[in-house]
Amino acid sequence: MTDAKTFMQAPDERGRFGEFGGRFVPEALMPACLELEIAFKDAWSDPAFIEEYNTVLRQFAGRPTPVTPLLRLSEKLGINVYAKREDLAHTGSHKINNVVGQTLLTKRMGKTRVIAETGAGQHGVATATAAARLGLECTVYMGEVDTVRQSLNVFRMELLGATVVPVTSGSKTLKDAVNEAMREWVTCVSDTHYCLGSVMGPHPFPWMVREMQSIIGHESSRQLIELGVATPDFVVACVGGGSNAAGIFSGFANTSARLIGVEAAGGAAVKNGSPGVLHGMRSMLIQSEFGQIEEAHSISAGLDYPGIGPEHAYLADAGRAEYYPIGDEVVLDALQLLSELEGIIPALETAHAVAWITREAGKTIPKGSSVLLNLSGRGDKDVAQVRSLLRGE
Amino acid sequence: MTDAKTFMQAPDERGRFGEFGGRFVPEALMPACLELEIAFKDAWSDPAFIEEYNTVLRQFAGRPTPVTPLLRLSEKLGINVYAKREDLAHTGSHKINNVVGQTLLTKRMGKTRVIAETGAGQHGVATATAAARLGLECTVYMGEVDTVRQSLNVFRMELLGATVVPVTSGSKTLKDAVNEAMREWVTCVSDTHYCLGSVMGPHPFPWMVREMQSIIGHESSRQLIELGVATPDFVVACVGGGSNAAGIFSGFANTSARLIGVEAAGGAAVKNGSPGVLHGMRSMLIQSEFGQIEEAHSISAGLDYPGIGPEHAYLADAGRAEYYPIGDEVVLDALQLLSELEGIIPALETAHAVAWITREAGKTIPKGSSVLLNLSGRGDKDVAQVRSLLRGE
Amino acid sequence: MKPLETKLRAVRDSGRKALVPYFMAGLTPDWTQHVEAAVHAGADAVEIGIPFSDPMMDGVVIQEAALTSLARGTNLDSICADLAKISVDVPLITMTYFNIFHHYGLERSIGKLTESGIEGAIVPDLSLEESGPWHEISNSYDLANIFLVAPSTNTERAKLLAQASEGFCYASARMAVTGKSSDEGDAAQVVAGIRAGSDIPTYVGIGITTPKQAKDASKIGDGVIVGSALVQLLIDGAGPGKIEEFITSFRLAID
Amino acid sequence: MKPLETKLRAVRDSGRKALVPYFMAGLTPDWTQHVEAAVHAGADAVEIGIPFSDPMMDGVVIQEAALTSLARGTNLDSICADLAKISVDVPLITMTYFNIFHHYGLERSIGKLTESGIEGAIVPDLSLEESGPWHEISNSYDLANIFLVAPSTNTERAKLLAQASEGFCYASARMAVTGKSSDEGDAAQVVAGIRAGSDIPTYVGIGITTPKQAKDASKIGDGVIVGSALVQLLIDGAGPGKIEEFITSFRLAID
Ligand SMILES: Cc1ncc(COP(=O)(O)O)c(C=O)c1O
Ligand SMILES: Cc1ncc(COP(=O)(O)O)c(C=O)c1O
Repeated sequence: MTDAKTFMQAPDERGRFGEFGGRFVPEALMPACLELEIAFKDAWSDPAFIEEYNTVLRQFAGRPTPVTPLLRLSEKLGINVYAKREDLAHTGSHKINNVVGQTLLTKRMGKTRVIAETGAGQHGVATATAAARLGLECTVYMGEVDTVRQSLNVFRMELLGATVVPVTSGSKTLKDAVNEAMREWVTCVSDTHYCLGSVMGPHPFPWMVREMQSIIGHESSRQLIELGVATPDFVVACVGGGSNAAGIFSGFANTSARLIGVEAAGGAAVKNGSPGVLHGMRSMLIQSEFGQIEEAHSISAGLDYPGIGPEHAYLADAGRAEYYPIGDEVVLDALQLLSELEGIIPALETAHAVAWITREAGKTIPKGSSVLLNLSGRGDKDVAQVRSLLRGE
Repeated sequence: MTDAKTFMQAPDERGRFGEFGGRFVPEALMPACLELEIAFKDAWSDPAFIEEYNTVLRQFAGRPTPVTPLLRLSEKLGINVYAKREDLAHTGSHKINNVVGQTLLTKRMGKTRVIAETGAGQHGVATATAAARLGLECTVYMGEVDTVRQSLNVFRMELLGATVVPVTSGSKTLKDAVNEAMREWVTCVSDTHYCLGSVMGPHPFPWMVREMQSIIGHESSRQLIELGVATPDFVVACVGGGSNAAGIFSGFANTSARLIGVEAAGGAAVKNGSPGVLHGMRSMLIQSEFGQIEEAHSISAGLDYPGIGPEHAYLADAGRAEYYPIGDEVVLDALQLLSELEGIIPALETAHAVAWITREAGKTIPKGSSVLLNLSGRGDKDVAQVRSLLRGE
Repeated sequence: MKPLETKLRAVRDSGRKALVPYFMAGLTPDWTQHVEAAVHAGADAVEIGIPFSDPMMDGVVIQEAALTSLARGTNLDSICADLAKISVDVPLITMTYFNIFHHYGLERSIGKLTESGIEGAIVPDLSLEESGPWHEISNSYDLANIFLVAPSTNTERAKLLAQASEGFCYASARMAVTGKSSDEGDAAQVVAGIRAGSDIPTYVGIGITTPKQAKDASKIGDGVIVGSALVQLLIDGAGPGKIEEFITSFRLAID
Repeated sequence: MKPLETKLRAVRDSGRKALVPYFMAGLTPDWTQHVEAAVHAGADAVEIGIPFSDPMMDGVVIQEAALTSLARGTNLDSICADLAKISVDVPLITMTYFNIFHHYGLERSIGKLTESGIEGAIVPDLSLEESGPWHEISNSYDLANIFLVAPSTNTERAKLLAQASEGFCYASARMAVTGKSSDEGDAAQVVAGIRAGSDIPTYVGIGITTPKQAKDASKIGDGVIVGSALVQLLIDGAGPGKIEEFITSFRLAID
């Protein structure tokens, strides 16, 4: 930290984190964003709401998730790695934290329906899950390409009572699913909440989703102390939109820990992007010379996003967090390493963070350092793909 | 309960629960069974071992798993259903509890390798997982038919560093995988522990596995009290070999709760079986007029077993627990119901217990009763099969 | 008052309902001739869409047009070069998403647009709250800024948007993105909201695809905006003749 | 002393190494003739396998034989009926898994077996600890019980098993199930363990598939048991001639 600023507070009244964030949406959605901001602020300061949110996370979603000392990996790398086990949360990733909060908020706002975008299906399944629990109607927008690649997740959402709508515009993937969800939200905003899946979109989403994921960081910080680690030297998370990273960083933003976000090399918005406006926010984006948004490319669908949440853009700008790209080629090795040494098959997204730690141990990460890894999700969803890749199919 | 007997204590010195249990194995394995019995008794009364076991369950396997009040299902059925969420344990079912214990015991015995049988792959994946964590070598025997049906689980085990051996004898399914694991154990018993996956096999396995699963019952009983339920009226679990049932029953064996085990109709050893000897134990088995073991048939691979753990045979005999069959035809409905109402896609095995509760609510289960369901596993492993079945493929 | 508003007030003062067709810049090599044809047939102003990869406020028709234009290699520079070729006596207004200008640079964009004859801008994802810097620069270039007011906008907010709008205020007839629609819409309520805040000309758009719908809308507002129906025609290969015919049918309906 | 043991001690006392081949009952319709052929060629006793669906102690060859026999519809009744047809002057010993008898009824099984000329029983999954009830009944029928001793059995336990065995004690040459093997085995150690407990005849089996292996084993124990190699021959369709030839080769090797 270069100065005594405190990080990861609420954004300013326009929803800005430094120069990033804000609210760039069609007027039709402005009232909903304003309403949501008020509703969120109100709920988030209501002990009864917080109590219900925490109860559902505990009783339904399986929180707290443990922190696992990764003993064999640590020995191999000469550093001390601890994994925050979001893979053990209901539906298999951190995504459930956010949707539990947003669906409770939906009910509190008197809305009866949620819509969501999804890439590979993790956020869609999580949203369908939380919606089912509350009896909310649920429609999920998913790029047509992804509905084919991840047809089992489509079926999973349907089992949970959701309707999945294939999006045929643009590149037919996540970015277009967001566009389409926004377009649809315009038509049904009176009874429908848009349950956005990461720390992106217009204010108050980046802030709200970060707050709803901050439980990861708060739990971890307490759990590490129990394990004898007052402050870890590094906190490492993969970054698609950046919600799992924001969640875990929250617990350590104002400590001496170095915060590391790992992006897919084919979607490295901090390293290869520039400031721009997309999906309601000003942030770092991968874009062409004339401001057309480029498609991201990654082995992992969850990191296949050309932008990054605005607060991350700010943390990068302020020098508080560092963001590094990891290429597809080392991700499979990392997934195999963690599986074999620790008995945990991570999601491909998470494997990016593992790959960075593995590569940088003894380099950026000095020997003997303590490293907290956010194990954002389990790899079950990815095993078929990993098998094809390893077999060169 | 008909008298003041206490249930679910240790078996007698021959490993018998009433007339069931014992140790029917080739002499080559007797020393290993005797050694295991001594090692287990020793470990299980060693506070340091128990502490390590509990620590690994907490830090690695995600215990305690929560108890979730199933509000919407309860409302629909007119009873109060609570689910013990073993689906949230690492690797997706209760199987991890047992393998964590047995792999720690393996190390304590100075052995460096484990073997295991598996049907659909749940116990195999769990064993490979726990073995990876400790750096134990692991070989899993799996019926050839199952290796084809569940090829992704084969790959999962391989990712975890295990070797999967397809078993081509007999019906090429679970029963034969157990036979083959026993045969192989004969050849390598000096350095290898056979990590059996349920409350079956020769003494001390049924007792040891029940003890290692009893954490389910003990947690549940405490958690129900926190939820205001002193003693549930019913405790319901599906039964393949019977480990998840034994685990949850342990917490309530000496209370007024009715204990219900739900078997697959095509493998209903209590209802349709007779006493017999298989896989090292005397228990209830489905067998022909001349004592040939019949193949079980179930929509769910994990219940596809022609026997039942000996302690269950005893509990049935003593009238302490009741065992009912559920046919394939209502299992899919139950799976869909729980998914839609509660946002939890259960394993097909678990769906048998849900189906029984759904069918008996207002009948065997009086309106207003409190029912504890052991939600033994998640359905992710089953969605492809469920999709095929629902689409009539 | 910016030149655009002076001109559009004049149209209204003349008792004429304004007809504003939308074209996607660069959709075809001869797109500028389509603009001219429309003006020839009676358009009072023309909206020029600049294609963006992620048009959040647009339905399938305009999405497709944007991708087609981009695939032809268009960009802000090439479009401005094309604009210079258009010779019409009605104002040109651009419509696109904020990132195009944000990335090109605000002052550089506004300079380039106004230099190319653009008098107004509709940037649907540039909310009132975020429009400060853009507004400031456009003031020094006399570029008018047009805001949309939606059925979801409350009266207080509608007033603010009406007052911030220059040239005209865009009344969104329904909660929808651009494209076909068959419902009645909420134009009357939206226009009333705008008029409670300002006497600026108020044009109704979003989902107006038939002369009948245009006629109804023109009774509510001071003009109508026709987008997707026209763009669909162009996608289907319409030439200047067909465009004149299309515009004429709308012209007749609202006159 | 049960009749089986008297007979087998007499074989040993005559200075002859015992040769005990194993047949799967019911493998072929003419299986009883195979038994007779083996005796003709010099077998001193015959093991009669009763097929079981889940033969935990058997390798692939005997597994296959069991399934083939079962597929032919054999059962304890039909096998006992077949046994009555066998006319040989050496003892017959049955080998199968406990569930066959448990299900049929212990007393009923033993009555039936002895009535059909069976003098001894090997039940590999009936551990010493579980054998009480079976032993008790077999005593009143003069059926001898044969236990296996394995390389993993410690000396104390080997003594108990040797003492509990009747007829002969089965020394498992290696930690393996029935079938082929190429290693040396641990027969010497196992046999020594048995002899420390009892002077009962001790036969070596498990994995003896060649005359050479039989010769080596016969130097250690009082006899050898040959199973899978013979059963494989039968699966491959061998008739009485081939069987005599096979048995003769073993006979010559151990004499
Ligand atoms: C397991 C996992 N990790 C990470 C991500 C990336 O999202 P975020 O950056 O918002 O955490 C995803 C998205 O699907 C995911 O499934
Ligand atoms: C989820 C689940 N439940 C239940 C079972 C049945 O085993 P048991 O009866 O030992 O609990 C299995 C076995 O694979 C399982 O995967």
